[in-house]
Amino acid sequence: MSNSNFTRRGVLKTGSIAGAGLALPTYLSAAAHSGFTNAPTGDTVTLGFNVPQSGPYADEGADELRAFELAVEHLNGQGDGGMMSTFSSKVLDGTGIMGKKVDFVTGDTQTKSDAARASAKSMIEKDGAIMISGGSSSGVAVAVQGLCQEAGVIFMAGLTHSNDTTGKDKKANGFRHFFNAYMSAAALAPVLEQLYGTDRRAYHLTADYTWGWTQEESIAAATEALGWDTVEKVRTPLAATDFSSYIAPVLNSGADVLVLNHYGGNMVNSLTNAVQFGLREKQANGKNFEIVVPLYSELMAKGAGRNIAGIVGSQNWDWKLENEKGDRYAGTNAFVKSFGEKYGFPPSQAAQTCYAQTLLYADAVTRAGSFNPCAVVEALEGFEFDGLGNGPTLYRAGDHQCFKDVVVVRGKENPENEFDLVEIVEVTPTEQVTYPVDHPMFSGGALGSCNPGA
Amino acid sequence: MLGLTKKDFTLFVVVIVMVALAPFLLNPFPQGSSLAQMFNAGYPDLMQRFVIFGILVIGFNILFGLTGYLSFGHAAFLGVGSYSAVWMFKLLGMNVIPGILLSMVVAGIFALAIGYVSLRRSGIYFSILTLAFAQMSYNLAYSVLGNPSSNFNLTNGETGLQLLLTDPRILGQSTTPDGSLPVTNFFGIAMRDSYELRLGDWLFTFNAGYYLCGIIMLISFYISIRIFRSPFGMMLRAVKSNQQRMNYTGLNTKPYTLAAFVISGVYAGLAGGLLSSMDPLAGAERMHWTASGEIVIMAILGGVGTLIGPILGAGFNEYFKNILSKINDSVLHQWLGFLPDGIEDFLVTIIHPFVGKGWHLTLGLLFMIVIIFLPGGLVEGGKRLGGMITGRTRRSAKAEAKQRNHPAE
Amino acid sequence: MDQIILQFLNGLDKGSAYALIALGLTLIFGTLGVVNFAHGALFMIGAFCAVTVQRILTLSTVVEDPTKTDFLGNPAKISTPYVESWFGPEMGAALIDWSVPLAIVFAIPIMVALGFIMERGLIKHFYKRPHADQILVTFGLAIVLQEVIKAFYGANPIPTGAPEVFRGSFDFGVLIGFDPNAIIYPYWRMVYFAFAAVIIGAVFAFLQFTTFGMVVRAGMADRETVGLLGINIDRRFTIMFGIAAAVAGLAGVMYAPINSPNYHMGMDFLVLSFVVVVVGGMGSLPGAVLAGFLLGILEAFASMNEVKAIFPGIDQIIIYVVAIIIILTRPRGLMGRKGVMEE
Amino acid sequence: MGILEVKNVNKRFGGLQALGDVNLSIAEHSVHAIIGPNGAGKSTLLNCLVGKLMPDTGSVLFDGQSVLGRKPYQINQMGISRVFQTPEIFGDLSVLENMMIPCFAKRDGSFGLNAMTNMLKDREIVERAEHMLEEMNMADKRHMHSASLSRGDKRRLEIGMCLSQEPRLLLLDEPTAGMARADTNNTIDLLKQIRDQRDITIVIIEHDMHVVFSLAERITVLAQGTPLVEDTPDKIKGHPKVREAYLGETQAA
Repeated sequence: MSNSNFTRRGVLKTGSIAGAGLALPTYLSAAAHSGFTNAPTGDTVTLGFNVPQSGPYADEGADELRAFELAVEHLNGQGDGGMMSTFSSKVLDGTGIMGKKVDFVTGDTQTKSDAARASAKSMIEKDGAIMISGGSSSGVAVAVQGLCQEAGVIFMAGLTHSNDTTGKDKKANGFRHFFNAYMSAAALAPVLEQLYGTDRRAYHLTADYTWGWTQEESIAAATEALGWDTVEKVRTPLAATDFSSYIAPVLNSGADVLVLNHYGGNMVNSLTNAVQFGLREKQANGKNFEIVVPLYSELMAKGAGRNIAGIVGSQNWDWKLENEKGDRYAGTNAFVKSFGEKYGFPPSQAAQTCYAQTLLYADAVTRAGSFNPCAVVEALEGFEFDGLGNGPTLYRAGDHQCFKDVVVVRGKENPENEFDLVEIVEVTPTEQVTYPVDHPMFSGGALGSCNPGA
Repeated sequence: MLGLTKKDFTLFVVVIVMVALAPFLLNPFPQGSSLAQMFNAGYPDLMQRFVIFGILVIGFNILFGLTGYLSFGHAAFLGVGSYSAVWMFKLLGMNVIPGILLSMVVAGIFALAIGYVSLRRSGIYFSILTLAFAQMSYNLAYSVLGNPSSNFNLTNGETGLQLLLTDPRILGQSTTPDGSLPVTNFFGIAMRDSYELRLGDWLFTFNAGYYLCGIIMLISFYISIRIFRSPFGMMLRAVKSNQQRMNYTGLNTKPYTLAAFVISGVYAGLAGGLLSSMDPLAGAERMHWTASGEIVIMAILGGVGTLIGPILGAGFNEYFKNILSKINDSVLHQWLGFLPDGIEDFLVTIIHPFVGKGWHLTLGLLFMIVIIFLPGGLVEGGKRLGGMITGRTRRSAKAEAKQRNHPAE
Repeated sequence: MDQIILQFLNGLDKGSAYALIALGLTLIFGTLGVVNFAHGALFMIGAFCAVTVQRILTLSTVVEDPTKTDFLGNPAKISTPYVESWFGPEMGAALIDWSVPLAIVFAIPIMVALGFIMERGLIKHFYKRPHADQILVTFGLAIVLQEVIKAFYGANPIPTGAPEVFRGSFDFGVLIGFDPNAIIYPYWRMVYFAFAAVIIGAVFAFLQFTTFGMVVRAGMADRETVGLLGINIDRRFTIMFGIAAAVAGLAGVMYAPINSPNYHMGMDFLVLSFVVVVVGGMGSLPGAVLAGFLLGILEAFASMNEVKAIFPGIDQIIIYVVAIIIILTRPRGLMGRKGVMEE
Repeated sequence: MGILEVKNVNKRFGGLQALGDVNLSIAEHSVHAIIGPNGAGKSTLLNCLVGKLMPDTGSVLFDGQSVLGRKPYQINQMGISRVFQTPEIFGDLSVLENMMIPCFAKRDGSFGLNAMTNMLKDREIVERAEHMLEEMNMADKRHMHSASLSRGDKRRLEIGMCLSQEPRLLLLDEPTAGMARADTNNTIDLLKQIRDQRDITIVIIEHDMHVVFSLAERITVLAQGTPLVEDTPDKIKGHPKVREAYLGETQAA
């Protein structure tokens, strides 16, 4: 671990100017650089990885950070190259990005919009980061995306699932690889129909904030399209830790499915409470009572322990994908191998999305031949690629959202080990989860034009 | 001078010089050096935070330091101020002045209402009342008042209130000609404009927004000195000292405490307005009780009831918060690279839990150390240090510390 | 009607947790005059005692199983808990199943010791310091404690199940003439309520009927006088701190199956429990218990759809609204004494 | 018509009749002492005069105006100052600041948002406070932290603070309680000096008969919440009922 690959971009930049002597006043804004914010001038380029390091999502953030470090290693030609070898675009050659060695800085979002923006700002202003990535909440993603748009750097979103990130809050400088609530709903609907039929009555418990609302809206719309009734939509406070008073009335409400639009600690607690109340063993309307958690991560499954068994949800990616569903999902095993060998356990979907985003950025820069955000945006818009573990994928130009297959999973009844908590039920193909750019759930915003800063 | 005593004036000048030269003082290491990466704090965002939180704590100190009323919900005013300013940028235009003014007015009205109710009780009952009001504001801002799909989206919930290309901005433009959001400015000077100065290996950044905040902070600081030295300030200290005697001396304590509460609320609103002016997004988290707690921490860290304490406390807290959280293992390896590999790895393992994701731990330990060993906060630490240098005995410094309720420098 | 009974039960359960934490806080405040912001952290550490006992019981021997492979293609590892190899699979599995109740035995000495260390090492230096300093130093301690836990156990919640026999729920409704499934209640929550009642009862009985308790009560009322009688009140107060820590810790141990423990659960409870203590009246033990149950029940009622339809978002703020109303109408909370913490 | 007229004041606490039909008339420029055994209602009566307690029935007129229903600070502004049993001063403030506060209260009223002037530049107030300190023989202690004063000095300071407001009525609640003999004598001298030099009415509640008889011009004896007798000190000394109810006990003890 003593390989210090750390040379600040400033060293050479300064060195070259130091000869000129003293005071060389310039406005940071204008053309002193190549016309865009933080243009790398030395032989390194700095990326900013802004992940939750404290607070409830710290473990997820740690996994994202591992993926980022791995991606940087691979870009710089160390390690086994991971998904670079399976990636359909072949311009990355392990010499950094366009010959510049990749450096990175890290920061803590604390899963708070304010703190995340402050952290991203310091990366941009102090460390000269030219791209910001990471995060594990939609509020943070939207806030940081807005900042990057204003500052003129690229934002490659990490884990953010709200429709708004590429919907009403989309930005020209921001890109999302992760899927969203609409896609979750569209992917889940056929599976739910197949598993639970078309005559169901759903009761929604929804975390009372932006992401919860968009997911509730998406799932309710998708299940109602199947013919399900929505009995009730109940909002629960974000700060709630004990959901008993929300869970208790469910069974007597006439519902036979409980949809938990909760994430993180909220989901772990509400699911635990629901199982405690014995909902899964009950009968309602002559059917088995079921619980659905539209989005959950490996870490949440771990937190919920055996309560997750049999619970259906959706994921952006799963580490078993290539083994079970064939080489349409090539790249998965390569990534799992290099991640697993370095850290000793398989990567989470958050790690995969962060790794892919870093590679996609590096690739776009290389293809564009410039670090200029506008060139990068152009290179990413409408980019079709494969081999990053999700199958053929499109970065749609209209909203900077990736379109790819969505994995529907179910908690395993008897997990063999602590990494093997979910099983893949189905992979819903891209076509079924694609929606028009102007879909009502995504309307209300505009990409605007790319901002190179300067 | 300026209506200040010589001692106060000297202090004020020192603070002016510090604020003016902060871009130099906070960047002691040459750019690109390994120490610079972490310890240099002279970049716009952090410098702005230093002075903005300085304002916030200066205001809090007028309430807590002088009257002894411990508000545990002061972050609510910061949040309210932030939202007000962003609304001004959305509706009116991007000049920061209307935003800042509105944030002060709205925070003042909030403080008047909350203070009027809360000041009916004292001690911990007062603290819990303010806490309750602030938590209510936070919870409502996060959920009910921030639903984008409702007609009454005041706060935009989790994401925070942000500028949109579709905002009216009746006195300005909704979008710039190239299709982006306009930036906050002070009569044409963009808040994010900076002037960079290179001196050899050193790079110094002079940011317009920082200097605006700095000037406002100096004005706030000046007003706070005047308040401390005024009859009003003395009355506030008298409230803290003996309310019974106040009442039987023909003085009505309620308007005094309420005035102090409103003044400190306006300060907090101003700080919120400035935060939004520097970065036009207002998140609900800045109203959370931990944010209020942080204000208390900064005040006590610096030295309650002292003039300079709030600035020191705010600086200390913000600095360590920002610096510690950004140190990761590769940075540590870089610092310790000169050591033999074994020792280097060992030291990195030791330090690792205290930096990066462990920054809370270090900050918690620092709080404890300061509170345990410096009951008067950093100001007392400075005095003891000064005492040691000038050869005064520690005892006299301690004796002085006992009187720390006096407004000291 | 069934909804009301149901939410009343929920409220009792929420209230048990609030009351237990508030009881410990009040013990510390009433005896030592210290506002202990680290009390939530003690609750959290209690919950992690349960986690730790579960971890210890599931410590395993690891052998490689060549017939299976793990995710990297290496031979899979089969782990067998030591307790299963020592006590046989059935007994071992039972021990693991009962790890939470077992943890009580371990938690008591650990929490008492932790309480002693905290009081002797830190808190006692703060008796004469302003309340704000006490709050700050204990708040710092709370951060340190939770970060230490985070460093060892991570930020993710750790599932800690109740014994098999207490899983699932009981149908109360049928018992009192409602439709099936109208009023269901999990067994473990009933256990928790009963446990809380026993602890609260034990603390009151201890203070009421033992000489030690009498001295402590006298000390709570008038510390100086009792000190003048030549009774070493300090040592007794140290012990009270240990007891308060144990109460918080036990509340945490038993809470672990209700919600998977995580490192910040103490902070989640901290503000609420302070509101409870103040609503109950600073320094009043019955007040703390009463307020704990009152707020728990009101919180449960506020989360009913019927109530939320009238007051949107009321469940977000009910605790604070009630706290404000009570503090304004009853200046010293429900049962507070005059002059305590009013300066 | 006295400066303070107490008419038919009754006050009950639960089942206890603390004050029963108290009638009292304090003549202007007199020193009037109220004495009585413990629990006689002296403090309750005093608290009714200054607005801390509200009598159940009856009236309290100061200079013809009712004080009932007014807050303590309003009553003080009418011209009534109170000295407490244990000196109530602003312990965190310096002696000079302590003295300045009543001067501000006298000049600026019960509230002034006088936040931008330097208090030490307010010549009028500072001079007045300094003058008062000199009168109290405390000028050399003006920069001391008032909490560190001796008990006797605290008492002097408190009295000085009250006097600096130029009250028309000064209420003293056991001003020498807990004092050493020397301090008590000093306080008596101080009060005598005030009585002789100032245009003021003094009401003193006192246990110490030495103090009462050295100062008072009239004495009211209170027992079980009711005035037993009111007269001049000489008459009181010889009054059989008083001896029986009160003084006898004291002498025996």
